[in-house]
Amino acid sequence: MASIRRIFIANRGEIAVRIIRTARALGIETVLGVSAADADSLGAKLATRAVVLGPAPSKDSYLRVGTVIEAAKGTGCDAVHPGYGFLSENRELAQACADEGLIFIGPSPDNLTAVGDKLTARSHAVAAQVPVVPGGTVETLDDATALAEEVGFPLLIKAVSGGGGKGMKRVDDAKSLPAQLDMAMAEAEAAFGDPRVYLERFVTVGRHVEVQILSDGDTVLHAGERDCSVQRRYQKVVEEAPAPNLPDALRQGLLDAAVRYATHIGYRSLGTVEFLVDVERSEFYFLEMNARVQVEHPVTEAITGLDLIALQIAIAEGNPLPMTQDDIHLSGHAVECRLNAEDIARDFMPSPGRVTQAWFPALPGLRVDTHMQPGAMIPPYYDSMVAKLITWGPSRDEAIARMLTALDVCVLEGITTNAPLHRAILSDPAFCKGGVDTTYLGGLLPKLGENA
Amino acid sequence: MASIRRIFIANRGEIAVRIIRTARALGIETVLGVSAADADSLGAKLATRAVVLGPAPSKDSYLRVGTVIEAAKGTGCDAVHPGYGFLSENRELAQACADEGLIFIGPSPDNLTAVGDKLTARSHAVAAQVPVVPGGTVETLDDATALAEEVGFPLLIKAVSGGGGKGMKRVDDAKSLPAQLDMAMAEAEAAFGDPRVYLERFVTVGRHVEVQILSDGDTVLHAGERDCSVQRRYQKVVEEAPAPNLPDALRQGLLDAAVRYATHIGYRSLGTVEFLVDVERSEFYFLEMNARVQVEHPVTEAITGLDLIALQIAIAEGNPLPMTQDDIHLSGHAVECRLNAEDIARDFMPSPGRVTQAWFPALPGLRVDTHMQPGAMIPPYYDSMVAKLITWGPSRDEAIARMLTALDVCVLEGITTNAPLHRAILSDPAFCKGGVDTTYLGGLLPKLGENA
Amino acid sequence: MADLTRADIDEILKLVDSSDFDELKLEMGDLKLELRRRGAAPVAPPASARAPAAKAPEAVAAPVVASGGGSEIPAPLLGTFWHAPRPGADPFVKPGDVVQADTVIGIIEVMKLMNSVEAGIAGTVIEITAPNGELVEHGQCLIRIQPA
Amino acid sequence: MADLTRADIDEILKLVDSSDFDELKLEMGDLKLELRRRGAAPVAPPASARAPAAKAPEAVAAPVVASGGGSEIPAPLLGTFWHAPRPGADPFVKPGDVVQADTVIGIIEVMKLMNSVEAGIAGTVIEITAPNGELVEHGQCLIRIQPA
Repeated sequence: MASIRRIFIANRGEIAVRIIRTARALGIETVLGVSAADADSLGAKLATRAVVLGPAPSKDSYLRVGTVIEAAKGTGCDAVHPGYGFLSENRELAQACADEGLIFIGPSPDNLTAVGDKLTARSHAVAAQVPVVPGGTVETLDDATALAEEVGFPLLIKAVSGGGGKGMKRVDDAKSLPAQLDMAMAEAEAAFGDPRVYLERFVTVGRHVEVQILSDGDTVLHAGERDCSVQRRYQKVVEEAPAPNLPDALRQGLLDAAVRYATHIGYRSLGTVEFLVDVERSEFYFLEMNARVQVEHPVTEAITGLDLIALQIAIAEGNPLPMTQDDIHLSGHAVECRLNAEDIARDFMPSPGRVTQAWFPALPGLRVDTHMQPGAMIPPYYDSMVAKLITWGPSRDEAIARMLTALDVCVLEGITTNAPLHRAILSDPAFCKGGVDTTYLGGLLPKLGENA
Repeated sequence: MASIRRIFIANRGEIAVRIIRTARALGIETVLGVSAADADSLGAKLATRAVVLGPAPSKDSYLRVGTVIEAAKGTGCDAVHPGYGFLSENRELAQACADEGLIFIGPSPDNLTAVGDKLTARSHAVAAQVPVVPGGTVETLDDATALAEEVGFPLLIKAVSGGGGKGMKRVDDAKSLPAQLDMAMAEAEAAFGDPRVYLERFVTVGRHVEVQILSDGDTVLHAGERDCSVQRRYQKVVEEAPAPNLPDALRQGLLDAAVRYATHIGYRSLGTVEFLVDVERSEFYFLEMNARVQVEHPVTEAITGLDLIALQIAIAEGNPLPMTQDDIHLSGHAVECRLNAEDIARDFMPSPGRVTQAWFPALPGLRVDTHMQPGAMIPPYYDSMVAKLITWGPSRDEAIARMLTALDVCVLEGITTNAPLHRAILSDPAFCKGGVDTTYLGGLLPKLGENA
Repeated sequence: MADLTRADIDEILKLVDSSDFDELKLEMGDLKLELRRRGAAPVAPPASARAPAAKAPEAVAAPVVASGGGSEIPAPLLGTFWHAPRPGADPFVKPGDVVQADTVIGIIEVMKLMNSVEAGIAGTVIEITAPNGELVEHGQCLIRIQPA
Repeated sequence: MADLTRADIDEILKLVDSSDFDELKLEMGDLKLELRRRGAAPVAPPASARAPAAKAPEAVAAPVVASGGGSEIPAPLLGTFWHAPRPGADPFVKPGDVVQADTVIGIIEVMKLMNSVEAGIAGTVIEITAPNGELVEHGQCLIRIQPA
């Protein structure tokens, strides 16, 4: 059991600020490693200390394992929090931390190996009796043609080393398979240095539902599920908890499967098991396990009252979980909107720039996680998320109504954001009914154009 | 029934921002009248429009009835919100609004007359069978000596036209009565242009408890009580709701008396009836009625879920209250700390200046009402309150624990604040036990010095 | 032509330092000088907010003026600005008029009270900036005068 | 025409340094002078944050330098800075040494990898700013050189 006194945060933006918030509450010091472009960011100002890792491009700063380790050691940190994205699921960082006597606030290198490669992760699912989408790896067109007959069309080609929707291709018929396969393998090679791909059935009416896992290595608990079906090009836009209109048996099946999976691989830390829910067949399939805190963790915090970052730190210190499954009570409903600096009227073009005003008042049930302040600069080098608005309500309708109020009341000026998209989604009868699938947003977008 | 479309806000600071928040949620435009010193304040930036009323001194800007009316009309407003302090209980403003066809978001001129003068207010209490502290007006030393014998020592001398503790004197024995009376009358004349004073019994162990009233003129409801006993020189420092450790019969007596008082004077709007609770005798006495929204209204909002400003606007529009007494449910406990720009180590000297950092993240149960942002200027002309931290918790202990966390996590740099005083109060066993009286803080302060 | 000497720049700096300005941009022929004071507001004011504080006439009359040319005569108080003593009458002043410091240039009405406004500076009226019969804020420019 | 001398600029610098201004831009004919006070960010950075971005050596070599004298040679990457090739050895450079642009002035170690750092500019070493064996950030000043 090691008590952490100073955390090196190897991340940026709102999650750096989020981690600092909990560290301050726990009395833990923070050192934030920033790129030169983020030297004046809110996180850099709030951290006990900030150090410049390198120039703006991520590959020269946020993605450098050696630099992060060197900076953490050189500033006297005893732990490293990787946030999400960047190096958060990088086995090399976790291993280097172990080698250098730093506590990695995340799972073990072995855990990362178990879930890092889609194929390995899938084989663990099969072993843990967690259902997977029919499919498999292919190396040649012949392989692919044979498997496609078994799986059926439409199907998806995914990069084995991919993630976050990158490198996915949908194939609707046998005719287009050869060309798409070629392209997918070439892209996978270019993007991940690994040409391996696999094919799987494309579930046409599917919901993205994921389960929050908490494990101290002995006890594996879940903190309910989240529905993240509102996606654009595989990027989540709106998330909520619990998943609305999910039959109880299906929900329980998901929760049990997630715990089974995490238990099977001996997982220890926060993590999320993602599923595709086949609404038509009332079935679900394992997608992947994310071995880090998720962007959308606040909706779970809102309905459970837990501080997931505090728990993640406590687990990393070697503490046993301070609760049992029965101590985790779900109450009410929470929705999260990802506010991005992008122009929905111009095909979601990113709109970096200088923020002139940022005002997120304390409305009832509203939580805002953001690194925005008047004068903040949104550099063009990183993702365009500038704030997460999270509303809680005793019912789903009230959580939605509060989000609509928050979108009207909050002010973020100087840049263009996707707030109009969130207004449209939260006012849309289909979304308000609850339980849309992952094709929903793609269908809503053309309608927005008509009304605009 | 008139629907308000544009409100003129005749105030500044956090309450201007608070009113803008609700106006934005209701889709109502706002025009903020500012002094030249506040032209760059957050409220001026957030309002639909801001107009400069006059130079920095309040008497040349915020306190000018004619200027406010002219500005409200000239900017096409249909209503005036006076906030608290300044002109909020000024009969002349309410009357001028009525004359000029502007809706005054507050009570009628007659209501203001009924409660504006301490003696009139007291006589209404007597008529409404609401207990008052033994005492009465005096004009000469002979009057005073005679009354003092009846009331007993210690006693208080108060200015008839005073308020907020200004011009109060405590007299402990007959010997010091003549000198104190002279001084009180001279000060009252100088401060309020009215030398009249009255004497009343000084209740040595008293708690300041007040009841929130909501009335549409027909239905008079209460929204529970607040305990504001933590005071320094008659200025509230920490407030909470409900009042802790108050016997049920006493609490019910207070609530009933407040409703009786408001009903008796035909009150219509938000208002607060203040009482002194004599703990030793289990009795309470009417102090005064405040015919405006109070600084500490958020603790009531936190335990009731009501938006008092929205209700105040709806009443002013002529709408009947949308609820009955049974619809107002009190849940949990809330505490408010007034963060002032003052240096407790230097006898609470105000410390105006430029704020370099202001960060109030969305902690669970925390609400912050503030006009602070990085770069905000705190001018030396007005009161020193820079933010109100309000925490809610399912229990009083949890509300207090959350406030202590908030004090650790939030950042307000560039100026000196009284945050250390709040930490000391909220960590003090006597306060945590609940039910301190108005002498409490005066007794705590010397101990702080010893520890420092 | 830009034959500014070191001494001139010296003088300008001192002048600006002792003034109320946060920013100075000076262009003279091919000479261009920009200065910004430390801690000048980082955030541009929203369109709704007007120019900040009032400038006292004597300060405004200084040779360094932000823009436009001439001195701005600010409203001494908020109210309705009237160009003429009563509807239909001739305006107090019009562009081209020569005024003295005590010449009345308009009236500001507050709650039926008429407050006459004097020029505060001698010179020639360049422009009547604030419209007739409309609200002017405290400190808002009423007219512009080319100092004599 | 703009016959401002270096001495004049020196003088102006001192003047501005002692004033309240953060930024100065001066253009006179083909002369162009821009100055920004270090850390002129809208909100004062906390004590923990270092001076922002790196300055490329060629920019640093410009005659106008905010303070201190000489050009600051910034760390090209984060790591542990070593004055000498190994413990006990003579340092690569010491104050008074004359260096060329390609003279090695120190080593930055990152995870056992030794990266040699070159001066980037010819001149005389004024000061070794970063201590031996301690962490330097990207962009942090390592040594100062008076350009030749």
